[in-house]
Amino acid sequence: MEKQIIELEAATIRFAGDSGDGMQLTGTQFSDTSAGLGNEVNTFPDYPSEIRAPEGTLYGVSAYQVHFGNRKTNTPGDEIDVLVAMNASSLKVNLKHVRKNGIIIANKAGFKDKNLKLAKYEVSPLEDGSLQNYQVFAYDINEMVRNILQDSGLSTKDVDRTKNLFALGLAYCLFDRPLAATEKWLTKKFGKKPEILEANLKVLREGFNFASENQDMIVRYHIKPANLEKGTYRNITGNEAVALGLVTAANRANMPLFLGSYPITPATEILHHISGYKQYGVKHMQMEDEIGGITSAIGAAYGGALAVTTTSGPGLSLKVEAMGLAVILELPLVIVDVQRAGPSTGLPTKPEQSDLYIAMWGRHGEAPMPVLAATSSTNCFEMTVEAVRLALKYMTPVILLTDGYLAQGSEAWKVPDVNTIPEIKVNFATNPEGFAPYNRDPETQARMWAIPGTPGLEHRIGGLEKENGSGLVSHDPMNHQRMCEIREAKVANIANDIPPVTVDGPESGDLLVVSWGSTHGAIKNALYSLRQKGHEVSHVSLNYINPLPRNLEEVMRRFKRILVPEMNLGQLKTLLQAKYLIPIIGYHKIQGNTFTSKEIEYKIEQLLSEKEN
Amino acid sequence: MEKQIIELEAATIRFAGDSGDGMQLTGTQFSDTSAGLGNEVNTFPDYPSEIRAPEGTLYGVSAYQVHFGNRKTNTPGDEIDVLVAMNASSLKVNLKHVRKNGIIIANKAGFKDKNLKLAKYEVSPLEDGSLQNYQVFAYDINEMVRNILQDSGLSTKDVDRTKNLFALGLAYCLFDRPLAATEKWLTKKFGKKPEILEANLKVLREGFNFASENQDMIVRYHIKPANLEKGTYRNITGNEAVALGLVTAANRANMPLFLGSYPITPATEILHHISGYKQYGVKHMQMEDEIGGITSAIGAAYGGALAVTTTSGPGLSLKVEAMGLAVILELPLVIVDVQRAGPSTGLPTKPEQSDLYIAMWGRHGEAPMPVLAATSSTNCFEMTVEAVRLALKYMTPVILLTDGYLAQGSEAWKVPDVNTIPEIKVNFATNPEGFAPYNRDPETQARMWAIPGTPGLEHRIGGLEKENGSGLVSHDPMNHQRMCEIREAKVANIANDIPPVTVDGPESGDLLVVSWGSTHGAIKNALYSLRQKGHEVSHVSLNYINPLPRNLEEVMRRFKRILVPEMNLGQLKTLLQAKYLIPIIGYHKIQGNTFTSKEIEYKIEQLLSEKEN
Amino acid sequence: MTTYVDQLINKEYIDIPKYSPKDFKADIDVRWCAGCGGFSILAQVQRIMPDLGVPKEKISFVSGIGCSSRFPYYMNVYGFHGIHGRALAIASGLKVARPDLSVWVATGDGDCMSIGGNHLIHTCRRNVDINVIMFNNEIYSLTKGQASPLSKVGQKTKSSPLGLLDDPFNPTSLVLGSGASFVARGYDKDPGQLKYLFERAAKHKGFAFVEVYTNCVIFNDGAFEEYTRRETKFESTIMLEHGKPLIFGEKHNKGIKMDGYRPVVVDLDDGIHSVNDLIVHNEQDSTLALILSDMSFMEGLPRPMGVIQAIERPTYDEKVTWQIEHEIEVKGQPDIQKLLKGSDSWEIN
Amino acid sequence: MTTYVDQLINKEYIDIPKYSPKDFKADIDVRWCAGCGGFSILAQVQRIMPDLGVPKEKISFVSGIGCSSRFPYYMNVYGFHGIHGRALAIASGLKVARPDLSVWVATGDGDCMSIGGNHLIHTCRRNVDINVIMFNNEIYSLTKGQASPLSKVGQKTKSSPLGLLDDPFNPTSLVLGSGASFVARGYDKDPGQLKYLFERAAKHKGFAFVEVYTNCVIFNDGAFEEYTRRETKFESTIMLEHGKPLIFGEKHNKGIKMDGYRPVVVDLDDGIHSVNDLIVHNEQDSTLALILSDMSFMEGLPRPMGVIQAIERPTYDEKVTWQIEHEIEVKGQPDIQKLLKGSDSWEIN
Ligand SMILES: Cc1ncc(C[n+]2csc(CCOP(=O)(O)OP(=O)(O)O)c2C)c(N)n1
Ligand SMILES: Cc1ncc(C[n+]2csc(CCOP(=O)(O)OP(=O)(O)O)c2C)c(N)n1
Ligand code: SF4
Ligand code: SF4
Ligand SMILES: [Mg+2]
Ligand SMILES: [Mg+2]
Repeated sequence: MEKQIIELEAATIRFAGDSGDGMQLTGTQFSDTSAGLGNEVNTFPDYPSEIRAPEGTLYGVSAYQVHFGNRKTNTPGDEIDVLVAMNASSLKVNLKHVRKNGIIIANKAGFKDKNLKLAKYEVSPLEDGSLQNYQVFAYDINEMVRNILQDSGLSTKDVDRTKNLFALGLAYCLFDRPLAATEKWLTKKFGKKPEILEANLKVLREGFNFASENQDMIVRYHIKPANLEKGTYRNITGNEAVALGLVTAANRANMPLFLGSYPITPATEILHHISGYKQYGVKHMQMEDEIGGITSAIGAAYGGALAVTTTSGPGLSLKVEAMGLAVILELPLVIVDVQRAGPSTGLPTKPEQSDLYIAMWGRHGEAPMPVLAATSSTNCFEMTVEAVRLALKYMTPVILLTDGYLAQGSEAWKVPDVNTIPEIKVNFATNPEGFAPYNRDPETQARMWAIPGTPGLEHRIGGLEKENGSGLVSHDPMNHQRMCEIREAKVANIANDIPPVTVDGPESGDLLVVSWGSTHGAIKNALYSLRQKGHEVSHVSLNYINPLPRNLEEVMRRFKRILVPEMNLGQLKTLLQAKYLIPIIGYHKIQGNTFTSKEIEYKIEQLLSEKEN
Repeated sequence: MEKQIIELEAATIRFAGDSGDGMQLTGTQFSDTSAGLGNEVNTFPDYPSEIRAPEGTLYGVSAYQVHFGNRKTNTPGDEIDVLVAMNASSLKVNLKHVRKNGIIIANKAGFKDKNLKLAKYEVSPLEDGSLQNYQVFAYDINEMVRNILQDSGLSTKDVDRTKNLFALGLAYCLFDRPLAATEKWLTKKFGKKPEILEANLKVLREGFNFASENQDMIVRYHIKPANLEKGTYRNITGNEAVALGLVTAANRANMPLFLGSYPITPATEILHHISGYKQYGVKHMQMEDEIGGITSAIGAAYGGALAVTTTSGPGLSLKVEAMGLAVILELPLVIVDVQRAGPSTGLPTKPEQSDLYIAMWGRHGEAPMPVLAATSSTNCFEMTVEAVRLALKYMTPVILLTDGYLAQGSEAWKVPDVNTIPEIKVNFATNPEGFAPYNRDPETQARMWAIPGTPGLEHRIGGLEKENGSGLVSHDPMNHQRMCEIREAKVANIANDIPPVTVDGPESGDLLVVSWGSTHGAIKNALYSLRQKGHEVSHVSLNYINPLPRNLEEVMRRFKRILVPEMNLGQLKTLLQAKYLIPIIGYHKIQGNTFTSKEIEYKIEQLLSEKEN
Repeated sequence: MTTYVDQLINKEYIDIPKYSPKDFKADIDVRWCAGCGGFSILAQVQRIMPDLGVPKEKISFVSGIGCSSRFPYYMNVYGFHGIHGRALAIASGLKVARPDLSVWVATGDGDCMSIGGNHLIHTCRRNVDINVIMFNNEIYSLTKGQASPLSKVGQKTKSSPLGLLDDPFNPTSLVLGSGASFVARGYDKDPGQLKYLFERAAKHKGFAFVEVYTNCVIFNDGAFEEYTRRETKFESTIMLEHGKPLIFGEKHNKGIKMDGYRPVVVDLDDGIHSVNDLIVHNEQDSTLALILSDMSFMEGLPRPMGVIQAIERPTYDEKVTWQIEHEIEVKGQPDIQKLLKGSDSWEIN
Repeated sequence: MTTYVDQLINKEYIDIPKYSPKDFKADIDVRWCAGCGGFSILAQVQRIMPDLGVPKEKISFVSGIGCSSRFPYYMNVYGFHGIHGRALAIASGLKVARPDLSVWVATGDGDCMSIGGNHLIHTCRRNVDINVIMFNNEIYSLTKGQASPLSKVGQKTKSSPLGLLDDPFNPTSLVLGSGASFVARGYDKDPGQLKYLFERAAKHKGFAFVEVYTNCVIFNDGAFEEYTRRETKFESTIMLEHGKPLIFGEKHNKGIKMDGYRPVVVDLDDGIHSVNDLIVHNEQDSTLALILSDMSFMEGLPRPMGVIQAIERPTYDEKVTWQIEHEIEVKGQPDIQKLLKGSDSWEIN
């Protein structure tokens, strides 16, 4: 049967089902296969905050979305081209994101009366015509896999568990992808259980075959490989990128790594990864609380380790006092904050960009600190290395902001050659002659770092104000003013050591979009689409928030209007207005999820049209 | 012998000596006597951070300064008219603040070789001519009191201890003040030890007599009573004013008061006072740490108490997480932060205004909170009552900022009639009909307050985002946006419930000084002096920082230039620029002490002359 | 003028409605995993509520964060889902402000003993009259499986994939060492005993701590199997009963006696030992409580279940009330105006 | 490539200089009040330093905030004056990062047991090899006289002017209940014993906790008089010695025996009791340690001084090192490039 092949630049597929339906695994396989074919890939897992929500409920839906294409995908995609819905609740929850005319593959077995009731449907949406704007393919997948495996000897429970692979096979066929990678993965996973392996492979292939022979499903989508640089690639989440960034930076600095941390969603995976790196000499302590996390790290920094603490909002709030200690001690320390929706416990599994205020200003006294932000899951790696570089070079705590969206989403990542990453030089003081712990490097203003074990450099430091140079406790008024100014200038001076911003789009004009952190991707996609429509809009994406890049003000002044979309109520806006006195148009979405490209696009079009009036 | 009487508007005397010399007591007596005469009075104690620093050392100097006059004194005074120096170190440390031609009364017994060495003098300043710009009166007070009390039968130690009273007597004579108040006080204090009482009275009187008969000391200063309103007056420190404000506000709200706290300088006295008020039904818990302090208060607020927590910088940093909880719970809570010099432990006994950032922005997530600031020791009382009013009316945590300078300094205070302080109305929910904990008052947006023990209103609240109205946990995206906006609007809306700013000086013009908190007094005095020189400068003093008074922007726009002097590196400046995009001239003193009036005066003159060029 | 709070505090109840356990069920789905040990605790708490002798509106549950800390949502009384680790401080403030309330805390082993450790030990010491149920599943469940301070050495968890290095607390020793007045232990699979322990905790005037071995089917399934499975539990646990000798074993043929200062197991059938040699449990003996708690973690000795200690002493919250009453008695009714005036005022006329 | 830190960790010392106590005095005035108990502690610490067998640069003192926490400034070794309550967490990170260092913590009763309580109990549990000297003056001194968690019930302090309501901790019970491996108590006025206890703490591999009764002449003068004054100390204290029976009294005529599970005082001259009835101290018996610690706060019983418990078990910091060594042994030398590549990479050509 002849299939109709449609070439696409990019597409988004979402696998959705019950928590127990294996959707995370299915999505990961689809993503890996696509990436292996040379596509650009962005993914996002979306699961309930309950550990195991009751079966079939609306709040128990678990989903995994994959955006893949022959050009930079930037986000996990806002509109779903293909939704795989394993039950009624997963359809209900996700339908609003499916594009008009999009494809819905539904497992009829998940649309029984019980399921409909839990999903709060009166009538089955598969039957009441409400899906007429979509291409719906509904099959009883449970029945199909039972048929396929009727002779397998497996229990019904085991048989039913394979249904996600049937759906995956179907999806592979639809997008014209080979089964090989998943077959290989299954073989590795179930190598020791041949019956299970056999059954899984069979179901996967039958899913593929069913689709290829099916009369209704005549469309096939084809997405060419992206024009990727040669090299080794892997998928990586933001959290893993941070963990790897830390080990890599420690290696480049030739220093031992120490992590003091306490579990908290969505930052915990950094701790998970690091705790497995013992082979790399990495030490970690899961402390009793976040205060212990950061203070143990400060102790380790004092001892000469590359010290790190990782957390999310509530934990960051608890670290505030100790962050001030790190500032006055002028010890290097990296604080990673994976932002989630607040205030307080808020929406703990949802991303937000609302910790900028606390990162900038959340300490008693004058306690300035560099603040960096990662803009994508893979960028987490680079910014982590950068945070380490600045901390060590300037003897200062540094905050790196990521968020739940970057942390748990993944992207294809070109694995860097470690040796191409610049070395980070650390100069420990060793010479007693003229040594004083607060003598400073004339260029960076970094103080000397003398660590216990170094003969002749015994000295005392602490949280009291100290005399510049000697480091002795000092109550001298002018010294305090001077030290406050030095600490501020030291951080401000970093502006000379970071790249100036680059403008994506015309260098001047009517509208400049300034973003920070993870809104990057949605804005990039919006601009792509706007340019195709002939609009010239420019974009600056910030990785550095304190200090701001030195050319930012000048760049901003070249535009008539500045739009700052943020997942908060205007935190970067406050900062930019305070610094540059340039009025900012804020665009504030605080809904526990990121902007869609469409939202940004729409907002910009609105602004452009206002202009025209 | 005829004395030369000089009439003064105001004068400043500073009693300085060793920690053990009783200077705090001496100063307090002088202040009480002056206040009792109807003078305006401001005082400031200045003692070492060590508990008992070694005798005679520079860092062991303890001092007490009294500024008194026939007009509002506003500050403890920046230039010292009369310095009482009980030893060499106390002269060394304080000399720089004595005005040209000022009087120095020195106790020669404190200028022996040992003292000079400890004070790091090569030669005695009493002998090397270095004090020629001052009127120096040096006597061996130790010897004099030994003579006076040679028949008293007291031990030398006890005799020596009276020397501060000799100095006090001298000072009383110099300023033409009666001894009666101090005599009364001594009688009360030593009623049970007649020999000691007798000796003290005798020394006090002999000090007075010595001065009145002394040939050298021919000048007498005379300061008329101020034009004070009729009424009952007392001296009050800022910390006691806060404590009394809390009890008073609880009375006016007809609510039980609960304080959860942890000791920290310079806030601890609030706890000390409150812990003595058991008779007033006040409950307090000294918790294990600051987190316990605030969370116990939140628990008490949940139970229907007027709940308060008090602290200083490091403690505020620790409370950050729980402050966010109070925001999302929308429970009333008063957080008093007595600011001290940071970052970290910093200069723990010195004042600073550097907790504005953390008060405004120091919480993860969007967690807005009203921020108030007291401008003088007595104003602490009013702003405390105001903080309680706003917390209860708007169901919100409120931060009140004072500082170590206001907290420990004292002013004469006209004791208010409790019944003239407006009642604070609190409406607890009692009706189960249609009850939901996040139903809101349409005007204030305050949610309903239903407390345990109320039948039929059983409900659950917590730190997770909740549905507006029902208060049920909600992950709905639009609800989260709405709740964040409501919480922000609720606080912003308070602008309509607070007084607009008033301008001291012309309503428009070249230069407006905007201040917040304790810089108030020095600015007032500077403007007084500038006006006498014919300069027209205006001043706005802020008690409300979040929200800012609704007419502030408009007022600021009526001036060409805005000067904001702050004891930090520009925190209010950041806020004002971010809000109004009006450029601010910052004047930043961060030296562990306040601005002197002279510094402000000089700065303003400089600005005015720049203008003229 | 009495305040509204005073009115609530002093309200007298003539007859409290006859409740059934259902009256304490909140109208909301319980969102724990099927098979979670929490269900058993919830059921027993709901069962004892009707007989507390306390009107429903006077009961408050406070919690921190964790699977276990969702508990208050499931109880149809006043509930406060706090922040991680702070339940006991919140509850302390609540109880001191409102001594009329029956205050309960539901907490996890992480919430209570990791981040909340400081509030725990100080609340024990102060003896604030709060009933604490610690859901011990020896894991952080809500955050999906990291080690808790009660996890076992060597345990592989998400945050200790190569084996946990930390030695765990002995939780009952920790609270006894901190001055807890009532300490007990039960487990999810013995609902009858749980009910008894919760009743005892409720009756105890003062701080009451009940540790409950609570199976987490997802992240630490079977952690307590040895103590809860029919095949092993008789040998691995011992049920404490006040005034009764320490006998255990499926056939009741083993006992615990003191050997010097150490408890040891003896065989009652060995012809040498008899019941008279055995330790007789005494809930009011603080030293014995320490010994029994310490024994919990000793190799070869059974783990004591039941009430380890129950010694009443004045509670913090009642002392606060007494001090206020005493002050008013001694100094008279408060006069705010006098307080404001202070002792060193003067008049300007 | 070995790191600088590795070089320090692995540096071998052929001969350590012969130090005298003076070498450990920092060139700075000690800013405690004349008569402060802290001086005695400082002197004894400086006395034992030369014989630790550790080069000076390998010694680090960490503290929190308080009068006592000024300690590191007075020692001419590496010093870290931290923030209030966090000394043990800072020290834990330091010791784990730098197992080659001799890490000491100087802390007050408030710093250690109030705000620092959580880090204290967890450091005990983990058995990080740190030596802690807790200056117990039963008061907050630096902040001028508020109650600490070790202040006495009824005590009038600045924050309890009407009498303190809180029951105090029994500090040795708290740390024993938390799993401390070495626990001892001494007092400022017995420098000889202090020296011995500090030496023992230094030698103990693992967490060592020494409580020192430290007189604060300003804010709580005489708090420990009963235990330190010549006239009363023999009756009110008992000096523990490993392997020796518990005898005390000016005339050595009183002893402690077990009565059931409780310690009681017996008169050795009563013709009924003899030394053989008495408890024999055993530093390695964890149950006995609990009994002795509990006895400290019992009416009518003398307060034990000396080493209450000294039981070694693997330390946290050495386990961290072992785990790393083991991983390298099993998995080979680290290869960062391999780690970055992960297990599911693909090639684009
Ligand atoms: C300040 C803070 N730190 C960390 C967290 C993340 N967190 C939530 S629950 C939890 C541990 C839960 O363990 P436990 O108390 O044993 O409860 P369980 O889920 O096992 O019942 C953690 C670390 C948080 N919410 N807040
Ligand atoms: C976070 C924080 N809270 C409170 C304080 C104030 N503070 C400093 S020392 C201290 C208590 C000191 O008591 P203790 O530890 O017993 O030491 P001591 O002075 O008695 O030796 C307090 C409450 C602080 N510095 N930081
Ligand atoms: S994850 Fe564990 S503790 Fe949490 S609800 Fe499920 S079974 Fe219970
Ligand atoms: S106040 Fe007390 S503890 Fe502090 S130095 Fe003086 S005597 Fe020592
Ligand atoms: Mg748990
Ligand atoms: Mg103390």
